[in-house]
This record gives sequence, structure tokens and C-alpha cells, in this order.
Amino acid sequence: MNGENTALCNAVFTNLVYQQLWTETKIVDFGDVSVVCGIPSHKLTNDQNDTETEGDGQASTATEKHFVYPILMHQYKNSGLTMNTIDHVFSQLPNTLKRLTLGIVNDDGTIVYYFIYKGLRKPKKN
Amino acid sequence: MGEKATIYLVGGSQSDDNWSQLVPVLYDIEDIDKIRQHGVAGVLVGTLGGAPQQNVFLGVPLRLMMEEALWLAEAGHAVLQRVTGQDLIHSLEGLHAETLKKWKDEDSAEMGRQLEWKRAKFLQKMKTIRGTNAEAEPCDVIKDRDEQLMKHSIFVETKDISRLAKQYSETVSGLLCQQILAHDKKLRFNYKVYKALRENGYFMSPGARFGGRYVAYPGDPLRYHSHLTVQDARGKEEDIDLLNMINGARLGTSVKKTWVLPGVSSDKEAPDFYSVEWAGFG
Amino acid sequence: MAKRSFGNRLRYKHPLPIEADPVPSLWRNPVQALTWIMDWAMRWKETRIIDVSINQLGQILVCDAWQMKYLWEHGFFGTGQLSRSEPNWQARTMSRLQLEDGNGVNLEAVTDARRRQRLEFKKLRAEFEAKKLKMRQMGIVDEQFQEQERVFLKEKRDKELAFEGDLPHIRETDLELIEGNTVVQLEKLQLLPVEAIFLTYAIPVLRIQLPQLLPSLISEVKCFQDIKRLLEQYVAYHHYRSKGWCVRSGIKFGCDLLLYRRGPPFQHAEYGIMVLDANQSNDYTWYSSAARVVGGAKKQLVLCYVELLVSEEDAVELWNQGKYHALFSSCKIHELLYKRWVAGKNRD
Amino acid sequence: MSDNEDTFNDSDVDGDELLQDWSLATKFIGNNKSVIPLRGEKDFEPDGTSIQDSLLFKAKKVMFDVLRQPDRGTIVKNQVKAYYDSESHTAIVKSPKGTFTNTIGSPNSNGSLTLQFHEFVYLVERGSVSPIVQIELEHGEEEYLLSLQDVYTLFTSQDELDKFFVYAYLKRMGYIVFPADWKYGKQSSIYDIHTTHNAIIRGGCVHMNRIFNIFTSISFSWLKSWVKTFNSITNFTPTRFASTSAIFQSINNVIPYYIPPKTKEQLLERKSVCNTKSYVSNYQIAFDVWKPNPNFKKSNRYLPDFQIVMHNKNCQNTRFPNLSDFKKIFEQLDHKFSFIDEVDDILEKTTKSNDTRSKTVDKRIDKPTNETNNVHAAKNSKDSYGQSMKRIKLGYRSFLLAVMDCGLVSIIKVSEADFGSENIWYVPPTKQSNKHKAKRPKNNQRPKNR
Repeated sequence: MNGENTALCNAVFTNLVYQQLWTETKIVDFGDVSVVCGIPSHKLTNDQNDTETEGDGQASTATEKHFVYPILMHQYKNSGLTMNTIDHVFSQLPNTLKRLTLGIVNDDGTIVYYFIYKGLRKPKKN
Repeated sequence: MGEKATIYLVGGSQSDDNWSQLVPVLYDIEDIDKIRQHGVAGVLVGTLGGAPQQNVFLGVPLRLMMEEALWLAEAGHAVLQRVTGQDLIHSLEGLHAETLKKWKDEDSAEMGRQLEWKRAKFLQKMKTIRGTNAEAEPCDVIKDRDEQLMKHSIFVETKDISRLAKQYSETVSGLLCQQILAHDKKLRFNYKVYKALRENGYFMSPGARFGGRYVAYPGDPLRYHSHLTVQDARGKEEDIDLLNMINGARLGTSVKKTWVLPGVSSDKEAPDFYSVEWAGFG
Repeated sequence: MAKRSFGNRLRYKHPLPIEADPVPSLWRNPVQALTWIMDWAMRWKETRIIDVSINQLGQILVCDAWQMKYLWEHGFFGTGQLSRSEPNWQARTMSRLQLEDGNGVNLEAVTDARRRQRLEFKKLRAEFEAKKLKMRQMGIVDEQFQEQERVFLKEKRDKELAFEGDLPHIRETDLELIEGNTVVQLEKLQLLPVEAIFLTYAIPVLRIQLPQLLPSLISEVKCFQDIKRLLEQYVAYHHYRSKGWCVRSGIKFGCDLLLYRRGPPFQHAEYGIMVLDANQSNDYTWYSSAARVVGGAKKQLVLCYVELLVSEEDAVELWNQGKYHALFSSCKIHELLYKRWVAGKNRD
Repeated sequence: MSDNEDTFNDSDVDGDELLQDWSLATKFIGNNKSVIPLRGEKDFEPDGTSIQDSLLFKAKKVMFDVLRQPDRGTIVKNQVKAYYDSESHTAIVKSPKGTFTNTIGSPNSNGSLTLQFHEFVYLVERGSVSPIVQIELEHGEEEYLLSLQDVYTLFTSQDELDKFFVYAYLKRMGYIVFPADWKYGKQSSIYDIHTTHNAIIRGGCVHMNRIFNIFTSISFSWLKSWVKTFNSITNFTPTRFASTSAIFQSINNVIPYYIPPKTKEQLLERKSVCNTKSYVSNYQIAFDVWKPNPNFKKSNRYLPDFQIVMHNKNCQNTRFPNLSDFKKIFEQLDHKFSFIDEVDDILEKTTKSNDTRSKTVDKRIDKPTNETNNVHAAKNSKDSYGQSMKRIKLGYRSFLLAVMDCGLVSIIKVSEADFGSENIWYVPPTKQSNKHKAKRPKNNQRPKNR
């Protein structure tokens, strides 16, 4: 892992712990891919799949670990992210993982988070 | 009525060889129904005769995306017929007097039926009006003036479907379908994506207004909300414009549509998909 | 609107991080007046008062608490790395950890609570959906039930905005933050590259010069492509700033820049700017999705084209020679408004 | 019906589905069973229940029932025949009648009406004319009534189809539409000589004003470039400023910006400059569009309200316009520019401002303005700020770009904007002058360099 990568992971880590208030947050290396793992402070989604498995709607996803892959986004240059990159990240992560969280570190100081699913994923119903 | 629907490719001339710019349309409502059962809804583009002052409800013809036409042909649900104005004029000029007469007779027979029906209705009306003192005037005779009025009120319809089409259209073979694709790289890429989605049960409609190539519905759009905004197919090595992705996914979250990125590689028939949505925080 | 409170007007009195001081009357205070003029002519007055550091990621950071506050209050420069815009993480954390009486309701906590409440609402709706499906599977369509559902959900949605003041529990990590009766300041103010250039070149308040700043953003410039985006973004940024707009990053609304009349506490941004180069032509979907996101937030989309008036080689040359002023002046701005047009609404 | 269009478009903004709700269609088409889900009551996805299946079945039935109604045509008495001519790709109506003749077709000297192909198809689709081809047979000419399918077969390119879709789309909404290169009759132009005449007739004052304008714009740009060179040579930036305005002024002249023409005079000046260059543009104006108006006369047309340029987003040979394409489109425009009236309005309300550059609408010059000058000085600075905002928001020359996506039409209004000419900076109150809490620079105050 190179220096820029470490710095990028650290930036996302700090943001998740102190702004998003995640718990059990740590930086984990999978092969040549580093991601930030952690558990959100409260339940993030309640899409249909969640409610179906949860029965009476107990917040089970809140305890689910998320994998955040950090990427730098500059106003003035390309991010270099391609579908091949995403393929590669998925290939290094545990193969049961269907969802990756992209942590986009903007040069305005904010970090925004997007879910990426393999394949076609229907939207949340509600 | 054959089993397969007929799709006409219009907007070309005989000298054209770029067929990817032809426009696939259908006029026959039974055919429109058929392809709908195969998951192709298309876009109605004609003015609706009964309500010509609005753009919300339109009528035939039904316009398809080229991807839809090619898929229907490839899957054996439809035949493609290429037609041009020159061919039409040519076959009109070559019409036999007998054929023309036969059609004219058919038309006047239909008008005759309309007149018959109008007469019957007229007499009915007379009866109810004059029913009680029927002896004053016989109620089974129609005056010339009334007869004239009735003749004037016969409806002359402009039919949707051509009687001649069979004579002037040229069937497009599978080989030519390949040629259409060969002409247009973007179409070739997108066709792979269209096909994969269709074979996954999705109905597609053109998606530029929603920021994509297609909007995909999990079933007939008459009954279901759309689920996906599918981007133009791209090479897997192409840079992703993150700002554009953020836009699409943000928009998708607020309108309940997943933003879908399809990637194609030359060595693989099936595209790969990634679905993106806002994580709900940050 | 509370946003326009007098307090804000006072707090954000100065639109730029240099404060003007009027020339004293030569008649009444001749000495002061002369000093002023000397200052002006000799440029004695020090305006470069802000320290910046640039980290490995190319992030341009201001760490001093006073300096962070100063830049935010004088024209809304920078973003707190742990906040949505204004660097208020420390205050927020203190009130979260109940280290002081939270002064009123904290906005970010309200947003969070709202989001959670919306989830709650969605769950209820999902339950209704499930019930409806079950009934359907049994072959029942119950109009009354559907009506009930509609009324209930509407009520629920109306209530949605009511604020519940629940706070997340305190984590172990949080305890490490506490020092005496305060919280250590972890937050830094990050400047956009274009903000940093502006505060170095146009309004010189950063203790850094362009010849040091720019290479840390772009290490080696071989062709125009290397500097193109940054140059275009800066030129657009400078253009709007110099006309009096408060310009901030547009990432939240999927565009390059946002224009505020005065700044975020006063009103919402009115324009979303996309910076394009003169030859750029994207697929229509690019414009339509940008317009929909920007338009959905009640802002107007502006396509801001930057046209290079000199050759690309000359531009690279100017950059490498440090003739930034000449370089910026060789870029011309063209603006277009982009708006959806509805046939039904333009007939009279 | 227009209400439908509106809600439809609003929901488009809200991101709702773009789909036709056929249960509403039945309202004005006759069949009255509302079995198609109302907006927002569609299902999320197929759930495998037979109830859902039957709902879908019924929805389809309503739609197909509407489509099957044979309602494209007229009664014999009102029948108007349009004869297609393959040579000229137009159609002739030998004895034109009906209201459509006011806004469709080019009249010929023999009383007949020539329909351009898109007009012909539109009228056929509405059922207003019967499409006829005359066929030569041994025993004479025969009339053959074409079907809609035959008529569509006559389209020669996708481009022609796209133009037709846009034409029909606007006609259905009641607009008056003619191709921009229509040769029939007379059409006003914003570049008509009488505007220049007027200016000259007005004589001295106005004339002087115009010369002065040109002079100031030249001298101003000269001054600007001089300051620029001075700055870049000396690299001089003051560090002490007497006022916030002075700070803004010190950074105000760095980036050159395009100023669109804002008055009739400026439009004329621009035209004469552009006429000397020969522009070849990929983007031609396809249609001139007028708002519905019963007094419209096609033989003597006033300025169109809008002009349309086409773009097919899926065609491999076309691209979305870039800046130079846009510039070329703007130079072609000749329609009613609403900002010219706006400038009039603004002038009417405000007192004469210091700025002379964009304030040359001759009609207003002789209006008394001076007496109000001082009385409303404070109020004016606030007003002019609002007007700056208004000018920015409205923009200047504009056109409509019709984007085609496989038969779906989206229309975008593209306008020239000018943020550069409006200084909207905020000036904080100083200790000396605490009379005004907050000040804005005067309307269009020109930065003066020290």
C-alpha cells in the first residue's frame, strides 16, 4: 500500500469515526486493496430485503459490517476509477460481499458515500 | 394474421446504406399488442384522432428503438420490413385497374353499410317521434333531403394500415441485422445491454430525460414503476465520470431508480452491471 | 426567516478576508492619512496572515482555530473536514457529549433525527405493503383498507418533521477526545484548490505564493491537458468571486460551483455552475442529469464555457514561467443558462 | 387538456414516471371505466397475484380500446383532399377549407394550398385531410386514398421524422409553427432597417448617445487592457484598501468575459460584424414558433416568439452543441427577444444611471428622469440590485433546443447570460457612514482603477 493510499484510508477513517460516528471502525488490507470497515451509528437502509429477513423489523443491518473503498476526486483531474477497478476491488474482498461502499473524498473537504452493488439491483421500495 | 409482428423501417431512401438510422415503427394494433407481450412497449408518436389537442395520449404509429426492433427480430417475434417512398410510389404506379376496382368496391361497400345503419337509425327515430299518429305520413320512407344529409355525414376514415405494404416492402434478413449493428458502434454496445436487460424481464423505454440511455421497468409500464436508469454501455477500462455518477445516483435516490452502469468487453457477449445508489449518509 | 438574523449580518459583515479601512480625513488627521497613503504605496500592511499546509492527498488545510473561523466568517472560504460546511465539529461534539449546555438545537443533529424518522415512516409503509400483498394473495381487494392506509401514512408523513431529541450513546473513542471539560479540536478547514489560488493570488491572505502552491497541486506540467481543468475551474471561480458572489463547491448538487448572493447562512444558492471548455460536447444525458439535480434543488443551471484566447503551447509556457496573471487573462468566460422548456406553460 | 400536459411535466420534475395514464384518456375519449391505476398507484413490481394480473389486463384493454377506435378522418361533407406530389415531396389542397388554413400551408395564386410534407402528415394524423395519390391508368386518372402507414413510408430520413415530431408536438399544444426558411409572405425581422431609421430620426441626442456608447466601450476596453499590462508588468497589488468596493475592483478586471448584445442597436452592430464572416453551421434553425393568437396572419408575420434547433441524441453523426456551435446558433436568431422589453421596463422604473453602455433604448431618452434622482437615491441602489439579479436570471438572446430520443421530445431553453456585467458585491457599513446598514454597489457601476 502506498503513502497516498494510506492517507486516503485515514481520511475516510477519521470521517467515519468522528463525523458519521461509526463504531468498530478499522482499516483492513485485502491483498493490494485497503478498505475501511465499520458499523454505522444507526440503521442505514430498510429496503425490502432487509425487512423481509428481519421479521418484525429489528435493526439487524445496523450491526452489519460495511466495507468502504476510498477514492479521491479532484476538481481538476480524473479519478481514474473504471469498472475494471471495481471488479478488482470486489475480487479481493470476501466473495460473499454484494455491496461495496464508495467513499469519495472530494477536494472541497467533504466525503460522500455511495453503495455499489454487483449486477442489477432494484431500488428501495419505500 | 401471421404469428410474427411486422416492424417497418421507415425514413430511408433506396440509395441509403446506413441502416442504423432507419426508424422502426408499427401501425397494426394487433402487432403492437403482440410485441407488448414479448416485453416491448415502444413509444406511441401519432396524434390521437379523438383528442388531437394534447401530447399526453398519443396513438399509432408506435415507434421502437432500433435495439428493440433488432431484438424482436433476433428472438423470432417479428420480421423487419424496409420500406421507402420510392417503392411505394413505384408500386402505386404499377397497380392493376382490377385491383384498384376491387378496393374501390370494398370501400363503397363499407360506406354502404354505414349508410344502411344511418337509415335504420333515422327510421327508428321517426318511429318514436311520430309513433302515435302514424297514418299522417308513412314512416318507412326517407325524403331525398334527409338521404342527402345522411350521405354527407358518412365518415371517411384514414386507415392506419396499408393495403399495399406487402407489395412495396423488402424483408430484412438476419444478415442485414448484423450489418445494421456493424455500422454503429454505440448501437452495437447498447444492443448487448438491451438484450441482457430484456432477457432479465425488463421493459425498456428511452431514458434521456431521466439521465440515461434506458429507463427499465420490472414489467409492463402500464402497471409498474420503473426501477433502473441504465447508462450508455461503456468499455470496462473507460474512466467513470464521478460527478456524473454522483448526479445520477443522487437523482435516483430521490425518484426511486437505481443508477446502473453497464460495461461491455469485446470478448464477452453478456455485459457486466454495477448498480449505484446514495448510501444515505455523508 | 431566521436565516437573516441581525446576528448573522454582524458576524458575516465582511465579504472578503481583507477588511477595508477608509482613508482618514487629511484635514483632521493628517498624520494618519499620510501613513495610510504610505502603506498603500509601499504595501507595508501585512495581509498574508493565514498558514496553510498541504498534505499527501493534495488537501489544502488551515489548522489554527482563529484562522479557520476568520476564513469562514470573511466570505465563507473552506469546509470543515468533519462538518457539512461550517467547521463546527468541536461545538457539535461537545454538545453531543453533554460537556456544555447545547446552545439550542444543533442543525446537524436535527438532520440526522429527520433521516431516522423518515426510515421509521418507510418501515410502516412497508408493513402496509406486506399486508396488502397478503390480502391480494388471498384474492381480496379492500378499498377501505387502502383508504385507511393512505390516511395513516399521510398523518405519519406530516408528523415526520417533529423533532425527537434522542442522541447517540457515547462510545469509548469519544472518551479519548475529552480533555478537561473540553474536546480536542480534530477538525481542519479544507480549502478547494481554486479557493487557495484565489486567497494567494487575488486576495493575498495565505502565507504561501503561487509558485509554491501550484506545483504541490500539479507536480509537472508537460502539456496543456495537465493544467486545463484547474485553469478553467479557477478562471470561473475568480470571475464569480470578483463580481461579488459567494462561490462554493457544487459537489452536493452535482455541479462544479454554487453561487450564493451572500453566503450559506443567508439564503440558498441560486445558481449551479458547470465549467466546460469551449470545445466540450458531452452526451445529452450529461446535461439532462445535471439540470435535473440542480433544478430539483430549485437552482438554475449555468453552463460556463472557458475559451482559451492564446494557443495551448503559449498557455503552458505562461504557466511554467509563472506569468499567472497573463494566463488567467487569456481565458474568456461565456455563460449560457440551461433550462427545461415546457410547451404547456409558455403559451401566453 | 393543457392541464394534463402541465401536471405531466411537473411530475416529470418530481421524477415521476413519464407514462401515459390511459384511464384519464378515456375521460375525453368516451370510454369511462377507470381501471388504469391513477398516478402514483402503480405497483412496485410484479407480485404474482392474479389480482395484479387482472388489473394489468384491464389497463391494457382500456389502452387498446382507445387505440382501436377508428377516429382518424372526417365526414364526407367536410372532406378535404390533399394530393401528394412525389416530385416536390409536398401535397396540394385544391379547394382548401377549414380553420387550419390560417396557420398551415402556402397559398398559391390559383386558390390552392401547398402543404409541406410535415404539414401534410400532421393534418392526415388529425384526420383533417384525406391523403390522396393520383394514379395514371389506361382509362384516365384515379384517386387512391393512402393509409397512415403509406404516408409514413414517404418520410425520407430520420431527420425529417424528428422535425415532424417536434412540429406536431408544438401544433398539438396550439402553437403556430413554420419552418424557419419558409419563403411565403413577409416576416418581420428584428434587423429591419426602420429601427436604425428611428434612431437617426430621433436625431442629435440619441445619435450622440450611440457614438458615445461606442466610444466608451472602446475606451473602456482600452483602459482595461492598459491596466492589465500595467498590473502584469509591475505585479502591483495594493494591500490596503479604502473600501470593500476597492478590494473587489482590484480583482474585477482579470478575467475577460463575453457580453451579449442587449439592445436593438447592439444587435444591429453585431449583425453587421457577423455578416462579414461567413458562418457555416451544423445547426440550423428548424422552426419559427408563435404563441397561439387568433390575429396571426401568415402572409404578414410578426416576429416569432421562439426559434427551434434540433438535436438527435442517438444519431452517430451528431453531437450536442459546443460553444462555437452555440455562438453560430445565436448569430442566426431573429425573433422577439423579450429582454429588449425588459430593458425598457427597467429603464422606466429606474432613474438614469451612471452607466451609459446598455441604456440606449431610444424611446426612453426624452422621459424626465432627473427629478427623481436624488429623492430615491437610497431606494434605487436596492432596486438596481434587484434588477441586476433579474437581468442575470432572464438572460438575453435565447433559443429552444429540441432533443430527440427515439420519438420522445425534450425541449431546452438556452439563453445567453451575463454575470460579468453585474457587480452584486456587498459593501459593509463603515464607522463614518452608519446611515445605511448594508449597501450594494450602484447598478452597473463600472470599476474604476486607481
